[in-house]
Amino acid sequence: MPTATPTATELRRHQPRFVGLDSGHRACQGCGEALAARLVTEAIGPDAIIANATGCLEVFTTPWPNSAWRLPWIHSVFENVAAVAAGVEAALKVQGRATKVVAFAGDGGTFDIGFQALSGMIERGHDVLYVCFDNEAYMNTGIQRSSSTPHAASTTTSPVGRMREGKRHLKKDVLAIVAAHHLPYAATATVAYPRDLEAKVRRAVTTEGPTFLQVHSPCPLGWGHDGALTIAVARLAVETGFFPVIEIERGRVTAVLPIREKKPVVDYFRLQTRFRHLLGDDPQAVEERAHLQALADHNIETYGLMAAHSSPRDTVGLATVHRGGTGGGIA
Amino acid sequence: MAVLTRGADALPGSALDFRTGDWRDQRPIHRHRPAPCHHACPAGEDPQAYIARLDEGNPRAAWEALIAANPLPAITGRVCHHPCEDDCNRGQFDQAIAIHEIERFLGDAAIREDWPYPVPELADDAPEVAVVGAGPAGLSAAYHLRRLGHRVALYDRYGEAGGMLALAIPGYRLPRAVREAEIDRLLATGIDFHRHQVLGRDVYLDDLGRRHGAVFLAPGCHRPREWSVDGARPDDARDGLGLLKEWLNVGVTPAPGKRVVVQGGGNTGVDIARVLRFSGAGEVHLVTASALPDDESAPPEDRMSAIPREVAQARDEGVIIHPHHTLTRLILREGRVVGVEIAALRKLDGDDGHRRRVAFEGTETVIAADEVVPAIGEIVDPLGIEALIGRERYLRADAWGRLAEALGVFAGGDALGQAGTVTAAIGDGHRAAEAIARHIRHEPESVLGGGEPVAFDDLNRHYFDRAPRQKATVLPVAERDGTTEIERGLGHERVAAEARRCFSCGDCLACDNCWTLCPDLAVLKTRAATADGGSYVFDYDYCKGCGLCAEECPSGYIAMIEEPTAT
Amino acid sequence: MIEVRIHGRGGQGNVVAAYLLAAAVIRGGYHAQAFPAFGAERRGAPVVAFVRCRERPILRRSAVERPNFAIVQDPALLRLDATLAGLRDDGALLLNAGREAAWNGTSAAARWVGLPATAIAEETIGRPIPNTPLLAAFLTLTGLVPLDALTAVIDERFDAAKAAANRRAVAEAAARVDEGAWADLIHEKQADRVRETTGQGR
Amino acid sequence: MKTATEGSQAIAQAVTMCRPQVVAAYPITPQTHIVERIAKLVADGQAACEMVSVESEFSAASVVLGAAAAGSRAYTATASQGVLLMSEVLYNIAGLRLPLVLTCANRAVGAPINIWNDHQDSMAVRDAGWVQIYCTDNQDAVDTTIQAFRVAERLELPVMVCVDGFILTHLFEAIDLPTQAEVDGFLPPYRFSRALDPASPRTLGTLVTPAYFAETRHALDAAHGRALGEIAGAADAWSAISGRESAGPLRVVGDEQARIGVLTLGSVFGTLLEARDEMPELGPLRLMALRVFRPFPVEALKAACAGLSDLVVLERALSPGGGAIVGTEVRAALSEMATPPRVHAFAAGLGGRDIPLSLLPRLVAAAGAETPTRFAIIDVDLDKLAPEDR
Repeated sequence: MPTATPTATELRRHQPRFVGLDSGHRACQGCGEALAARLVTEAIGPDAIIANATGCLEVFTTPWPNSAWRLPWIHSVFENVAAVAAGVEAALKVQGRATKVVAFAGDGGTFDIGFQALSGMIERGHDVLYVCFDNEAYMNTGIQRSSSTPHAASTTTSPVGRMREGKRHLKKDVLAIVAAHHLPYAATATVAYPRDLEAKVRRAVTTEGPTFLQVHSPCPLGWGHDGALTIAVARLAVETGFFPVIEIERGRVTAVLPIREKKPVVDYFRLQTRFRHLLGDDPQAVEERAHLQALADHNIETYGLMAAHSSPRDTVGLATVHRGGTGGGIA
Repeated sequence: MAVLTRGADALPGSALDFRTGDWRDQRPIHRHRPAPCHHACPAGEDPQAYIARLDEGNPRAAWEALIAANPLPAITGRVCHHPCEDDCNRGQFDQAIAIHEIERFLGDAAIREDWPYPVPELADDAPEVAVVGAGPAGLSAAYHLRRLGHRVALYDRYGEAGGMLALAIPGYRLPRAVREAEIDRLLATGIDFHRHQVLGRDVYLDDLGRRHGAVFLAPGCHRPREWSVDGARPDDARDGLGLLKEWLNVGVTPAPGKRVVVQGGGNTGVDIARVLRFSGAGEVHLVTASALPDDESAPPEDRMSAIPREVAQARDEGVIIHPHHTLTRLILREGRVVGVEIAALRKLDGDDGHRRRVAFEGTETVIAADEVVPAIGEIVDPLGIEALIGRERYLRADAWGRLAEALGVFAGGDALGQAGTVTAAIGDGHRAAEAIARHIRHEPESVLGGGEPVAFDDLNRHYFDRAPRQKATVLPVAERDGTTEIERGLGHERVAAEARRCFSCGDCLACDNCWTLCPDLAVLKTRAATADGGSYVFDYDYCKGCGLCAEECPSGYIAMIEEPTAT
Repeated sequence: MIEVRIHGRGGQGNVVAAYLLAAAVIRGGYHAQAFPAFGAERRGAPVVAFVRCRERPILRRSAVERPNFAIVQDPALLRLDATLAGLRDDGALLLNAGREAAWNGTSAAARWVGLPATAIAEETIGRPIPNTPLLAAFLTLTGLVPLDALTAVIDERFDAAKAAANRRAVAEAAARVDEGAWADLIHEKQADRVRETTGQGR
Repeated sequence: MKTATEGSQAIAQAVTMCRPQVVAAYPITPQTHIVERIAKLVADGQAACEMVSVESEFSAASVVLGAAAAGSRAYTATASQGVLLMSEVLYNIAGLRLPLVLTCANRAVGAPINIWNDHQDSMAVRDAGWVQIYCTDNQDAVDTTIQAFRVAERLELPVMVCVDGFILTHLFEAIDLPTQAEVDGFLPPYRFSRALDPASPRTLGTLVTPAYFAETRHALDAAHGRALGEIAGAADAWSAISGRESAGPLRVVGDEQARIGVLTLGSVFGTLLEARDEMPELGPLRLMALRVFRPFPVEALKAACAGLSDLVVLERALSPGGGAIVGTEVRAALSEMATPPRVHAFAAGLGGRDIPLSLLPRLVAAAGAETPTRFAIIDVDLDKLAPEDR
């Protein structure tokens, strides 16, 4: 029998999960980065300090006097988040506090302008979890290409034209570069598989020393898809092999998220206007499609992404839901 | 006016002051839609609902949800042809949920645990209704009327309740003990059962009408159809149903050593054929104009109406089936059958639009036989209702069971000459009971229908993993004796596993997807049952209406609707 | 004001020599400052460092243009004009003469003294670092401050073993030069003010 | 008790006596001796702080920013290009109102690359919101460094202590180093009111729209307004402990009768003082060292210039196309006086060029010029330039 339903305000106080990033932030509808940041902070828990690089996440969460954060949080500038985090960590070390330090940045702040500070932070062995929310372009400034933008994707600075089919260059393999620092733990994850993401965050925060997480976070605005399809798009990135989900320890690949049913990359492209120009029959489009399919196949081969048989943590098994869900005790 | 803090610092969670709900042009809502199994059930059961309760670990709540529609689950779990499973969305994914096994399990559990039927105390001035016929339709009507607070007088011509369940369904399908236990528990809810009361002989319709607020007629069909092959008829002809009743209730062994031909592809025909095998008939042929149940080449309406697994078992037991054939001639010697001539037959569309049966010349075959048993159905015995039925073979009523001819008189079950199944009869009884209650309270009639069922494509199948359907163990042919139940059902473990396979079409699976995937934390989890019965509420102060939750809802329970302009 | 310019090669401890001298002079009750000629020179290149001292506090941060004394740690540096440039005609030169034949003076300095500082260092310290012997010789010649001011500074700066070795070097060098031979130059300089401050004769 | 030591060593000693918890630095001439010394003190266990050897000045500034925000006393040092590489973060630190101390071993800014002293580097970030103090000698550098932490932490403003590269950092002389007890008595442990802490999870570094940005800038300027009082207070308090003269924002030496004044910044002040002593024939002079350049001590300056007919401003930087930096600000400040002195603005000693005692007579002569010099590089040798470049 329906008893009186508690008001949302009452319910908010009793949700059976830690809230690090709360409602009222100003991300776009269906923002993958907002979702990723929410999931990551939930997994980190309350004893942490966040340093955040300049970018969408920083802007939409902290227009003064409103902050959507419930963890201590600091933003300095675009390219120094790893160093700021290192400073916080150094301070906590001297103060003898065990609070975890986490750095948040987008792909621009990680692959490009902030990379030197990131490399230095890892090399010096700071006990910091660095999370890169990878939405594959400079979204905060209006969709300019970054070194994370996939090959042939269209952005305002890698536009499609008579002479060009979007970005001419390849997506930088930042995980491999980071892994070359021989750090204890580095991994990719995606919003399409929240349980995998949360497990990796927990793994990283309990690991001593620098750890790195690259979270594939669709941007409905920049990728040109409906906000409702954020998960569907992210899922296809994995199922096509376009975005390999792997774990690297001390430079060695130790685990992958296997694909049970491989999808062609065009399935991924169809949902996004940034790849729309690749769907035609003109020779360049055909060639680029083949090129991108080859890149995805290369990922699958390189990391052995095809699941031999249905494993409980492959692209299907990992997402399986059951009545009662995963959310623990109910408020 | 806000006062600037040093360094423009902000307080945790202060963004809650900023209501992003204003951005919304569409909003998610929880919208329950009938699951295909619910939509398909003639008895109006909602298997999705009771499977959910079972999956939650509450079998009693599951049983109560079940008997809100059908008070005889232990029986129907065994004898129903379960169209619910034919429509189950899971069937398009891997295999349908074994709903009848779950239904049967719950029915048996209720008997074993003696869970009482939830019925209200009778008020002194409770209206009284007469129900004629204690078959599935009558029992269903009686129970639902009782549930709705009515006094019920139930009349039947036989000494025990159950109608065809008792008369014509052999024990290897429906053990007597199960049938009696469930029906007795049902009658024990406070239904006055009057045995051996034949309408038109012991009780009279107009008299019942006078003494009760309404009358529900469920006399069933007990008069065999006229039968002959090309006008010929053996002197010693026995009708199939009669033979079955005799064997079931008197225990006469009908045909030791004989070679018998049964005509008719319904459940009765198949049961007669099997009974004959069990009682030692040498050879049993079943001739039917329909196709075999598993014959994909034939349109469903052309297939035998008998339950497919029963047909399969019959063949295992040695019954020889001649699908798409008909009897063209009886070969008689001194009025006794020595053989039959059968020929291939198809149902074809005629010029008048009706389908006609065409036997093909030159396909005739002769089968040596000692007896031919027709199982071609029965019609209503008009005794006591001559005024209502006139020259017709069946009673005619609307969807609520109302008879055009007489106000306050309702009818249902086989007597309507429609589906002629147990579950259809139970559905008739249920609907009629509600109509009767409204009739007595002088309330306006309501409309039927629960909306379009959830389609396979309305589900987000990414969240379901393949899992094989649980199969019940079956008694080996050698051990079958005609009374021991052949199907053994599923144990608790395997029923639970089966329940876990349910997609929960159109209802909340409480899987946490919406709660986990909302970028705006606008989905909140709650224990208190919500107005819409779900486990989550949408916080429209912050929901931006992106539609992610609806897109990722596995069970199609979340719909996006245009944002209401005025709130 | 007394200004000393020490010449050496990058890596020879030239700046250290200047700091040691200044420290010793301060210990002896003077005000002093020492600083290198800041440059981008690398190991082996000619380098110079300066020491200033007097009884009053020294506030100036300007360069030393016309030193009273030049201490040259490597005779080969004499081939460069810069080595003796600006040295006052009435100044003096202390030269690490090495083992080989002594250098036949020039007009650049009225007086000069040669000392086989490298050899002394090798004998006493075991390494060819001529600066300690040269400083000892300089203080012995000028009598600017007592030698023990230098040994005290050495004791402060080096560990026991090194200090002992350096003390031996100090003693050895002091024994090789005439005590007070340049004492007059000191007094002269104290009296003389005008030329120095108005920068005449440049 | 006086110790004969190098300026860098003394500054490093002073810094560690202030018990910083985090020191981050990237090596650059002529700052290296300072951080090398601190690193050694840490290595020898004589300083209990986390020494973070970063990969750039940019990260050095960022690390101390993070450390200060996390509630630790932090310090860094740099020079020249390093200051400019830090500049974005320097603005950020001031905007976040974080207390930090930075030693700038003043050095020219390339191109052409030049490792020697002038003030172009710190002048380039004069608008970043930092307090800037220019030290006249190494004793001043030691005392100012200690006071800087107190000023920074009381105001939640960063302080840049400017010390002439090489001229002071590499100068060996006798310095009075305080005892640890004296410093502890002067400088309480660091408590940051807005520290990052899960117990009270604040958000630092928000986005501020036009609706409030002007107010943030006003608040920063107002904090500098209060800084003069704090600086003076710290100086007096430290003087009471050290026994040395309390150095105000402006050091003034010279008699009341003087009609000519010379104002400068940094180590050249000592040279001018000696020159004045050595040359009585120049007549009465009033010499001033502008120690505190940010906040700009307008009132103190006006008071110090009372009765002057001419003021020569000598600085070690310039704003090409604009001329004098300090000179222009001094001129503007003095214009508030009823009878302001004429201001003659000069630069000298750029890129390490020696400023000899003999410069003073030329400055005094310039003061007597018919028309004041708006700006000139007084020691430039035009003969070294091609005619079209003169």
